[in-house]
Amino acid sequence: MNGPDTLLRAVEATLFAATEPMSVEAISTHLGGADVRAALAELAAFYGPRGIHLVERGKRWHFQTAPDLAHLLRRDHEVARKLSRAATECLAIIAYHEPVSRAEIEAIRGVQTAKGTVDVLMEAGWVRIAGRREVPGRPVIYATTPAFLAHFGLASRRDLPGIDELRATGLLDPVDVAFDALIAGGDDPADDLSDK
Amino acid sequence: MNGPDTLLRAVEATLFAATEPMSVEAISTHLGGADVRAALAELAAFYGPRGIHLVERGKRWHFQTAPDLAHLLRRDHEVARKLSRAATECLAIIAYHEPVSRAEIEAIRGVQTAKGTVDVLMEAGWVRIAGRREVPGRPVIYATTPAFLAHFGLASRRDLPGIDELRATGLLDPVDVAFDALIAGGDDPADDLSDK
Amino acid sequence: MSELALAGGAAGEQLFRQPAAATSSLMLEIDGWEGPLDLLLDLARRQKVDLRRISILELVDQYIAYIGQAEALKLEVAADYLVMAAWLAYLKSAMLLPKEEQEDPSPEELALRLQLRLQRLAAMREAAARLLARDRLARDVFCRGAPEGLAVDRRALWQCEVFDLLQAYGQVKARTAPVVHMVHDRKVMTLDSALARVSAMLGLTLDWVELRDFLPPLPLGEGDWADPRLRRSALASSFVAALELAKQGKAELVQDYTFGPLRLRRLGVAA
Repeated sequence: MNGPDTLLRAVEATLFAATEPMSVEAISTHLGGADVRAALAELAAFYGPRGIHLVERGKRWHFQTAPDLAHLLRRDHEVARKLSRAATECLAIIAYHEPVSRAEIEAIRGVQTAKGTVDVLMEAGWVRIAGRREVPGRPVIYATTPAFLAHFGLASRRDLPGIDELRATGLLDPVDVAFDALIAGGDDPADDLSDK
Repeated sequence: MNGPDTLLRAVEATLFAATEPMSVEAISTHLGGADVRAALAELAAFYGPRGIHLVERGKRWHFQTAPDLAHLLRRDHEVARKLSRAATECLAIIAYHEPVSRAEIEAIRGVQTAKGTVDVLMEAGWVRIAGRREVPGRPVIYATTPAFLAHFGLASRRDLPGIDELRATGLLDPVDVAFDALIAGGDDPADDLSDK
Repeated sequence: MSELALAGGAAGEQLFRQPAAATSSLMLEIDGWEGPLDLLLDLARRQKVDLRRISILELVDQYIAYIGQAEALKLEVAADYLVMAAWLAYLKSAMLLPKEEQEDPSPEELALRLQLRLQRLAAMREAAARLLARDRLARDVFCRGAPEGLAVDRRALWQCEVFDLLQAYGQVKARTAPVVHMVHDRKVMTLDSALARVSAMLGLTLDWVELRDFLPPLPLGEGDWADPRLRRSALASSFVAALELAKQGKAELVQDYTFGPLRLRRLGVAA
């Protein structure tokens, strides 16, 4: 077996040394404009069976340890601070509905959300302000960050657990929309629901 | 080829995630007392041709990027920049009069010279501190470097044309000075003022 | 219904086991629910059926019973919970009415909306749980412990050619060279000497003499007087001397036409 070529080694070393996940563009820039896509794919495949994996999270690449070795590594690493239930729900609502305003989060949770709850998520680097909704009051809307995807091991939001199913069953639609859809369906709502 | 075995993968992941180089004993303890020597040797050999190396330093093991790729970690991004007029004058004065203090440079230039101007010349590697003048205040004196001679293709400072030669080429002609000042178009305000 | 009501009751009994500390523990428990919808969802889950098939009537009974118990202990129950209890009581009564007497929006619609809300909250709660169960960075998978880091040093590559250097030095020298205005020592005929010469010559003759004739004749003007610049100076000085003599009344001047020859003679001869 020949050794890996120079570009492959360079991409490997660059990502290995990087303190943050890197986009394809950033890697390429760092390596003088080389096309690194093929090298990334080759490296990801190469490391597939190893103790270290090369993964893509939100269009950014980084090395991380293989998930199945978690039990060996966890002990000497500080366990991430436990999120409150409110924060967890908030995070899930933002991730599955983004971009979403605080009022929309509250409509789903049926309870006021303390300002600190979203702040905790922003502080963790998982949630960012994604602008304002162009409706009266111009509320701030929130979305997730690449760091969120990286933390939860998601290549993109499409990988959110069960998101396709939730979308298909209309569970990501607001109650009004879902209600109107049911009524428009003309069937007995209960039947319609129970078909699932 | 089968994938690497679990112990190998575990050692690989452990060293990857470690914040410090680890001794054989520490790795072994971490992995429930397994004998990791063979795994370390195998990993070191495996990574030999790659962009990452597993190395032993002072009986402790750690991953590092391949030494031949070290230039990738710290890249010099060189931006070509034209030396300012003030700096060029400064450099010329140092070359013709070395060693000179900043006060002497100012006296010759007839203009105040910012500290940064000399710093730029030192950064460029053309000027060095050549000691201190043994006068009150003991000012730092500056001289040119071998890199200066090399850059300007001079065998020695004696190759610099003398005043008479400069006059012969018209470089001392005040008309030229006035014209150049016009062309320079306020490149260096201090210089422009001094031309008045 | 009874079984489900018991389930709710059991939870209540657990809570109220220690009456002394009841105040704080109940509030704590109410706080434990993230609002009335959360409590409703919890009660609905105890029906142990699909959320789409839950009995809203049973749910309403359980909720009202739960809040009733809390109130029975004379504890403050958060307003949100009481508002929800009142709304559910209204919903229940409306649902028990014959269909034709129902108001708009119909209780079925309200019940369906409540059901849809519970489904959405449940879906998000489940999604959150699945999210948190993933292999999380820094908990299950780890980045490199001690990355070398990538750094880009921006270094200026200064450009300067020999010509720039020499030109700069030339400019410094030219700029700072002392500026001296040299006034050449020029031969002139002073006004005093012109005055003396013209006065002396006027004394020799009574005739009109042209101004130019007062100048030293060229043959005599060997050397310095051959200098045309000195001659012009002498002419100018002689003219001023003539004016001065005329002013003093010692001479008179005539010029027959513009730019014509200027003639001069001693005054007092005619007189």
